[in-house]
Amino acid sequence: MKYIVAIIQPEKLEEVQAELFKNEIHLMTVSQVLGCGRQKGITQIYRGRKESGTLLKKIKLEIAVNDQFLKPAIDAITKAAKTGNIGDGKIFVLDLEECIRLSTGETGGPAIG
Amino acid sequence: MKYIVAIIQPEKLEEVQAELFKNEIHLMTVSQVLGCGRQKGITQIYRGRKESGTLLKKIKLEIAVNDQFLKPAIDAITKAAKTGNIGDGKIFVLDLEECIRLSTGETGGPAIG
Amino acid sequence: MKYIVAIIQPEKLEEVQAELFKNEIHLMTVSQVLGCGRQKGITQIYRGRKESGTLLKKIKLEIAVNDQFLKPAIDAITKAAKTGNIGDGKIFVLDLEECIRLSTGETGGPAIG
Amino acid sequence: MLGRVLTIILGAAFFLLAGLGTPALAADASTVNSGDTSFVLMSAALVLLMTVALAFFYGGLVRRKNVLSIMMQCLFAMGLISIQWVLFGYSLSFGPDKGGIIGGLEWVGLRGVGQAPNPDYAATIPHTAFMIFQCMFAMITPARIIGAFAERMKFSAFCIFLILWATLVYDPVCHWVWGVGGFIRKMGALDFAGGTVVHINAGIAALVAAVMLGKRTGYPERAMPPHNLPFTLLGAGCLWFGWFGFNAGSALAANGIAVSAFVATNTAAAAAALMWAGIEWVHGGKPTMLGMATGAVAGLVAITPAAGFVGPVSAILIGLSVSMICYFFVAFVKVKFGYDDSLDAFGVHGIGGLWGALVTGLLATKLINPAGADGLFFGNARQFGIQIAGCAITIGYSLVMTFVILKAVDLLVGIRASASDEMVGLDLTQHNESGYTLLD
Amino acid sequence: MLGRVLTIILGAAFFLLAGLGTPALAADASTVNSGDTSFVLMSAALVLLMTVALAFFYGGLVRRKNVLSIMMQCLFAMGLISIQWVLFGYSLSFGPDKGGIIGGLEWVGLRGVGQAPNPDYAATIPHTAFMIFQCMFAMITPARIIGAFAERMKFSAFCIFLILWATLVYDPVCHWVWGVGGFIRKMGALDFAGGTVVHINAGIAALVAAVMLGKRTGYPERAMPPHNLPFTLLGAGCLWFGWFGFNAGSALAANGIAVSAFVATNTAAAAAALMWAGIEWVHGGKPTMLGMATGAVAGLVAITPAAGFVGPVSAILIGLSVSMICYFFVAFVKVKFGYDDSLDAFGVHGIGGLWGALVTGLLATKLINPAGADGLFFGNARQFGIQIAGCAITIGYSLVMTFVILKAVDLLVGIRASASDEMVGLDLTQHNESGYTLLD
Amino acid sequence: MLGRVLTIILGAAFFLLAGLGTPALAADASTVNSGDTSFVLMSAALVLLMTVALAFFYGGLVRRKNVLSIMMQCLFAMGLISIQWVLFGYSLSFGPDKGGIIGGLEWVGLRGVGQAPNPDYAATIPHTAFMIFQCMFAMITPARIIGAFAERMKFSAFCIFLILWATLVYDPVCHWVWGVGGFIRKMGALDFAGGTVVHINAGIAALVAAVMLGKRTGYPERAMPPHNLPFTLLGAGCLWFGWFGFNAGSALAANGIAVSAFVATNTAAAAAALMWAGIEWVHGGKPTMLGMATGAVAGLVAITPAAGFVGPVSAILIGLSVSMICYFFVAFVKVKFGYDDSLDAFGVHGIGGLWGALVTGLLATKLINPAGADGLFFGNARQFGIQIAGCAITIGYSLVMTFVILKAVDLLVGIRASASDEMVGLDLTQHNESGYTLLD
Ligand SMILES: Nc1ncnc2c1ncn2[C@@H]1O[C@H](COP(=O)(O)OP(=O)(O)O)[C@@H](O)[C@H]1O
Ligand SMILES: Nc1ncnc2c1ncn2[C@@H]1O[C@H](COP(=O)(O)OP(=O)(O)O)[C@@H](O)[C@H]1O
Ligand SMILES: Nc1ncnc2c1ncn2[C@@H]1O[C@H](COP(=O)(O)OP(=O)(O)O)[C@@H](O)[C@H]1O
Repeated sequence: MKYIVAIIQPEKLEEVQAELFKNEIHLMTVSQVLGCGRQKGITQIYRGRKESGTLLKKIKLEIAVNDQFLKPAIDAITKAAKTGNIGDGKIFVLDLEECIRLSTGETGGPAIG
Repeated sequence: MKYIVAIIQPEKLEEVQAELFKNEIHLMTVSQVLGCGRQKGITQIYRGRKESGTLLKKIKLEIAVNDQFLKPAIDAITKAAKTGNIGDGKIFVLDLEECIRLSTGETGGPAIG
Repeated sequence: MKYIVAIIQPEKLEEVQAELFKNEIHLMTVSQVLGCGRQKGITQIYRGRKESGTLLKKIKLEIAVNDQFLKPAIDAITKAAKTGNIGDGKIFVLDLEECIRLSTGETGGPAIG
Repeated sequence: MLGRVLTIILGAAFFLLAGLGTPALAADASTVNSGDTSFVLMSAALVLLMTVALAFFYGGLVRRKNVLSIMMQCLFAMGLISIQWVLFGYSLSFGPDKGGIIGGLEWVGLRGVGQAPNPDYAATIPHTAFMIFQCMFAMITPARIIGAFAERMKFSAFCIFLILWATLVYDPVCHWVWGVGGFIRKMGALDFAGGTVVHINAGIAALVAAVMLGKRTGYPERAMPPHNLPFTLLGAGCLWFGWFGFNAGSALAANGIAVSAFVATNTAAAAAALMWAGIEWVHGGKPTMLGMATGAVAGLVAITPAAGFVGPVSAILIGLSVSMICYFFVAFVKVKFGYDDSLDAFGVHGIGGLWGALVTGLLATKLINPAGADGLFFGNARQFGIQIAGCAITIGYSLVMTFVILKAVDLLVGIRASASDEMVGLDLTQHNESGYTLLD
Repeated sequence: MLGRVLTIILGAAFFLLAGLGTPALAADASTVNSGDTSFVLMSAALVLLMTVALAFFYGGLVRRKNVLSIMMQCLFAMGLISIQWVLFGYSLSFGPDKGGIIGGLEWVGLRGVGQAPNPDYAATIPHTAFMIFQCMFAMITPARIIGAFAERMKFSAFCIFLILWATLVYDPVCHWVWGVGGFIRKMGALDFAGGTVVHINAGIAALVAAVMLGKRTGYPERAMPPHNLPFTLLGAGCLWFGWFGFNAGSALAANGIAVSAFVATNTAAAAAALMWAGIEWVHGGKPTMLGMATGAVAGLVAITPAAGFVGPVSAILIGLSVSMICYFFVAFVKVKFGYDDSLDAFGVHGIGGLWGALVTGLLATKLINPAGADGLFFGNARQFGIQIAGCAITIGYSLVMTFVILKAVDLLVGIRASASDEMVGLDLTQHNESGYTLLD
Repeated sequence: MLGRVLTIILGAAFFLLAGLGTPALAADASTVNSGDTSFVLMSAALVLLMTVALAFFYGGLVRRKNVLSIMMQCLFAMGLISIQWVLFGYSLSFGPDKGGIIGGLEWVGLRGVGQAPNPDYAATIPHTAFMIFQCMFAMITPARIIGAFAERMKFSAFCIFLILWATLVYDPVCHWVWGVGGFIRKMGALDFAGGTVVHINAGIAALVAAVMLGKRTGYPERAMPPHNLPFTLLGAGCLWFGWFGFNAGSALAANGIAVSAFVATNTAAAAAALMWAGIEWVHGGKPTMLGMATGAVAGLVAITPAAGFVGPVSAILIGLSVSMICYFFVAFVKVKFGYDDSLDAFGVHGIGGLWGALVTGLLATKLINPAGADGLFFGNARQFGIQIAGCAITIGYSLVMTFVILKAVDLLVGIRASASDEMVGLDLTQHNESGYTLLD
């Protein structure tokens, strides 16, 4: 089992979700984060005072998958989120040791999907 | 050492915390996330335009524990968060390699609690 | 490759970032979280009704690094975020299996930086 | 579907046009005073703003997931009561008296309510100006009740409750106290701007509703802190602002009484706000913004029946005392009895209004308003008795009728939202929308 | 740099001072009525508040990243038009007539516009009071258009568009309809408070702008829910409040007509709000807060031209009907034709204003306002024809001129923000600031 | 505990009632003008709203964790000063003159201040109307200072500072400039609506406070962006709206001077808003919403002393120039000298007010207001000298007294919140509440 963390552009959320759904990946957790990356932040000015920002709004997806869904998931995210420009985002893959579904008590692979 | 990520219903936060405290687990990090799961989102309508939502508010807990606390933590969360209905949430367990307490510089097991 | 999760005081974000930049660590993901720790929350009172809070605002940094950057990263965060008081925060290190840069399709070490 | 509705409505409208649409001729301008008319119209506008302000005062106090449901209920009251008032509410309240109990239907659809003044109510402004000023009162009164059943009432039930309560409770009580021939008015009860009619009336209804609907799931164990206190301040600030229209406007002319009511209003609000903060400082440890805002509203409520009858020093006294009483109800009595008056509609409006009505019987003086009466402290014990009687009658009637109406509505459609709707929040489940975006 | 600017401005100012700064002597107080003056000044203040309210009504509807751009545009309109009006806008609109088409430049810089009343426009208040009341109308009219091109227009383009549109579209149309000698006024068209001048005019400009700018990226596939609906209610509530100044104030005196307009305004808003909620309940499943707020605004728009000419029952009819029509445009016509009138400036203001202007020709009656005219339903079919003609002329002119102006601005600086600016949001890219902090 | 407090308060209240509570008899109605009274009461209501507006103008600019502390301070000023004014502040400010320095205690508790006009101040409205209008000024003046010590002052220290400053600084200066017999008034200084009394006075106090409290931790290295700019616009918009009451209301009658002040107010605000945006466009790259809002407020500040004495073209000049000056102070002088005037209370209110008071000595003209005086540009150099003298005296007095008061308060309870309280935020540490929920 793998735990995928993907950082994408906010505009791409709906497309990424749609693409994942097509690949039978329906479950995920979404949150708003701020990215500090190669894409530079935008300077803000308040009453003449400049504040150079380093952070830009991004969306973070967390998706736990069984191993056979890892590649489809990565492909789906890449397909939907990639524009080829700086700022598109990244995917991180971590190993997942255990997964428990609270409502049923199922564990492991069956609990993920 | 393990790194537990738990997704629960917002209403259950206080009960889960209380149950964890009972089991001597006092430290955790909490954040608000949006879950896309088996529980379906609610359609919103703005001036006649429907927008079918897939996301629902959830709470995410991150808890780093020493190995002997893994089971108590999982049991506590399950006990407090489980209603048996769809949407109750999930627990994910990842392996934690290192932990450092900034204020003292302690590392490993002692730094966790 | 390692996946660092650091919880710090909100006031320290800019200093931590600056220190990381000095150590050539430029990429990270930032989010706002609530910490339940040894530092106690503050009781709130609404129309005579007390609500004892257990949560305090914290900042969470997620930084994926190649192995040789792990120590510099930890040192940089510690240097900037440590005051020696309760509440300074913690660093968690997880193993990172794979990293993919969406814009180029690069994977592994080169995708991280 | 839409087409059918359209046809029905147009048909109905033309029927109405034929039946009712012969408005009075333009006024004999000589009797209309432009200063007074300007004052009353602007006051009416201010009172309208109060209902919007209430939406924010209450809206800021609920949880994020229910903010729109509060605002929607306020807005719906603005819409529905405006129409009810024009069609028949005004006639029931102020129309030609029927046995001291209710106004007749002679003024239905505002027939005969024209630009000429009606000296029974206000001799120097168009009758329609008096009518629309009163309309704003009819609108905000039921809106105050919303605070008691926040976060758990079905919207459909609210709509039915609203029209029934306005017609069966507000209109009669309004007639009794303010209508020419109304029996409480004839008793000689003083109610300058609505302590009985508005605050006690709504406050008691709030208590009944809170008890009948039951507690919110998780109350009182679970924390339910206000989601946006700046909104609550916005509401309180605009209420304070609008209350000048409510109280000073009730003089129905820009004269010395209006000024006196204006001064009393400001002074009582200020004293009550300070007192609430002071109590918190002594009792709870820290003075809070919400406390001061609550105190200010309590002061405004309490001064309402007294505004045109008391001087500034009495206003201070009223302000100081009402905060003590309301704080006691909100922080102790509510907890003790365990009802969930979610936003303290009873604790602040009901109790504050009751205290204001009683204290009017103590502190009113003809030195301020020769058309009023002296209270107990100015040598007229009888007035205090009259005030008690007026309050008691209103409390009894509002209590019984609100109970009956809510029971009926419950049988009809059910008053309480389902547990799962309550958990997800009323915004999404009752209105298919949400107050704020989460990922944007 | 700053020094140079300073010098130029001071120089220019003193030139102006010498050239224009000889204001009229203080008024002969005897003709000025204090009640009327009080009423018109307070009404002017209320109308100013409406532009702020609009900033919130619209601002709550856009995405978080564009909220300031909306607010900035409203604020900029307040600033620029206030100055334009004083310098030459008022003179073009209301100055001595030139062939029925435009006002002359005699009143440039308010020369000759003093504290004495101008009986052509308002006999009982200082001429300057009439001027500043009208200034607020000139300010809010172009602000309404903002809703059509929200979230994608370059700010520099907006600025140029604004001054050109105000001068080349608003001022002439205002003269035609309200200026002494204006040709639509001479035709006998009724427009109590600005249905043609304000709403149709701005609504058509909105449609043209929406079409010319093209859709927002991602529209209509991607969800773009309102980021802060409480702000939208705040806007709607303050619009309702301010609209009393807009409509009742247009009587220019605190008299029976003002009261009548006030009542009609409140009634129509209420009826329209209810109707919109009703349609949603029947058609969409649930009544929404946004729906009621939208309905209220539609009702206010539609009653504007009719306010001083109709009774309350007609006002109900106007309110009910306008919601049906606007809902139809917003939920069906817009979708069908696929233009991105982002915040429904055309669908609500344009269509609502058009319906209001037409319905005035049906329901106006001299029973309410002897200085007005009877409409079709009161036996005067001619009036309906006149109203149609007035609307048609305004639509045609606004359509053509808005097109020409936008084309010109597009050639000059480009009207549409770059795709990447649109993606990041106009707040950061056009104004270097953001509405809310993210980590605080 | 509560019981004891109650007893003490009731006891005190009855003592007061006996001692002071004999209000003047109802006015001889013949001298009261309803139009003027309506105007002044509504203006007073508008000025009250300004303090609420200020809470949002300032509140939006601070960090999320301190928003309530700002709002609480504004609300506390509303409460405390309302009571102080009625009890003795009004008497000190406007009561029978003692040597040109202070008003006597004859009017303590409003004894002798009744419904009859006091022709010394306003001949056509009840004396109490004048009193309550001035009360609103007394309330908002210290509230302006809050911007200077935002995010770091202890609340208890604020409370003590507030009452001392109001009594020892505001009341005397108010008497000097506006009280009959006040020595600056006798010098012939012009201050239409409070440039010296309100803005310079508060602005200088702000500077002193900013310097004495020291910088916020992390200033200026750390970014502290405004947490909610829409709130700031809401504040600015309502300030603009309310300022019509402030300035036009200062005519104390709905006459030509009031209209003139109204026009000047709107025009100056607009010109200043545009100018600020223009400077940013030229200097900083992009015009900002916050910049325009700040400019509008600066324009309103600067026109305040001049409002009833200048024509619209002068108003434009005042607006344009004040933005240049204030921008310079805010963006350069503050940075250069390094004091932390957190929300620019000195940079905008102090400097803007100073410029306004001086420019009144240049541009005032009897053509607008025969009861005023001509300024330097209208041939009367002496007036400019008088204005300088008035400003200098106010600056000196406010500077010294504010210093003394703050020193005293610091010795008493300490003025600065502890470092850890500042870090956690004043909302939680001073008031045990937080503005917004985090998990809801
Ligand atoms: N090493 C990293 N650790 C954590 N987050 C990262 C890392 N690299 C990138 N990110 C996240 O991904 C986002 C996109 O990265 P960026 O460098 O802007 O674009 P890209 O690499 O796709 O061209 C960043 O804003 C940040 O949130
Ligand atoms: N495979 C997954 N990866 C990431 N998050 C998940 C996954 N499965 C579930 N979740 C999270 O858990 C929440 C609850 O899941 P859901 O399917 O609604 O309920 P349950 O499985 O408890 O019946 C989801 O909203 C989502 O946030
Ligand atoms: N075991 C843990 N699991 C998850 N988060 C933790 C854990 N321990 C600490 N944290 C996070 O770190 C923050 C700081 O911890 P705290 O105990 O307050 O201070 P410190 O340990 O630095 O003295 C907490 O608020 C919490 O967010």
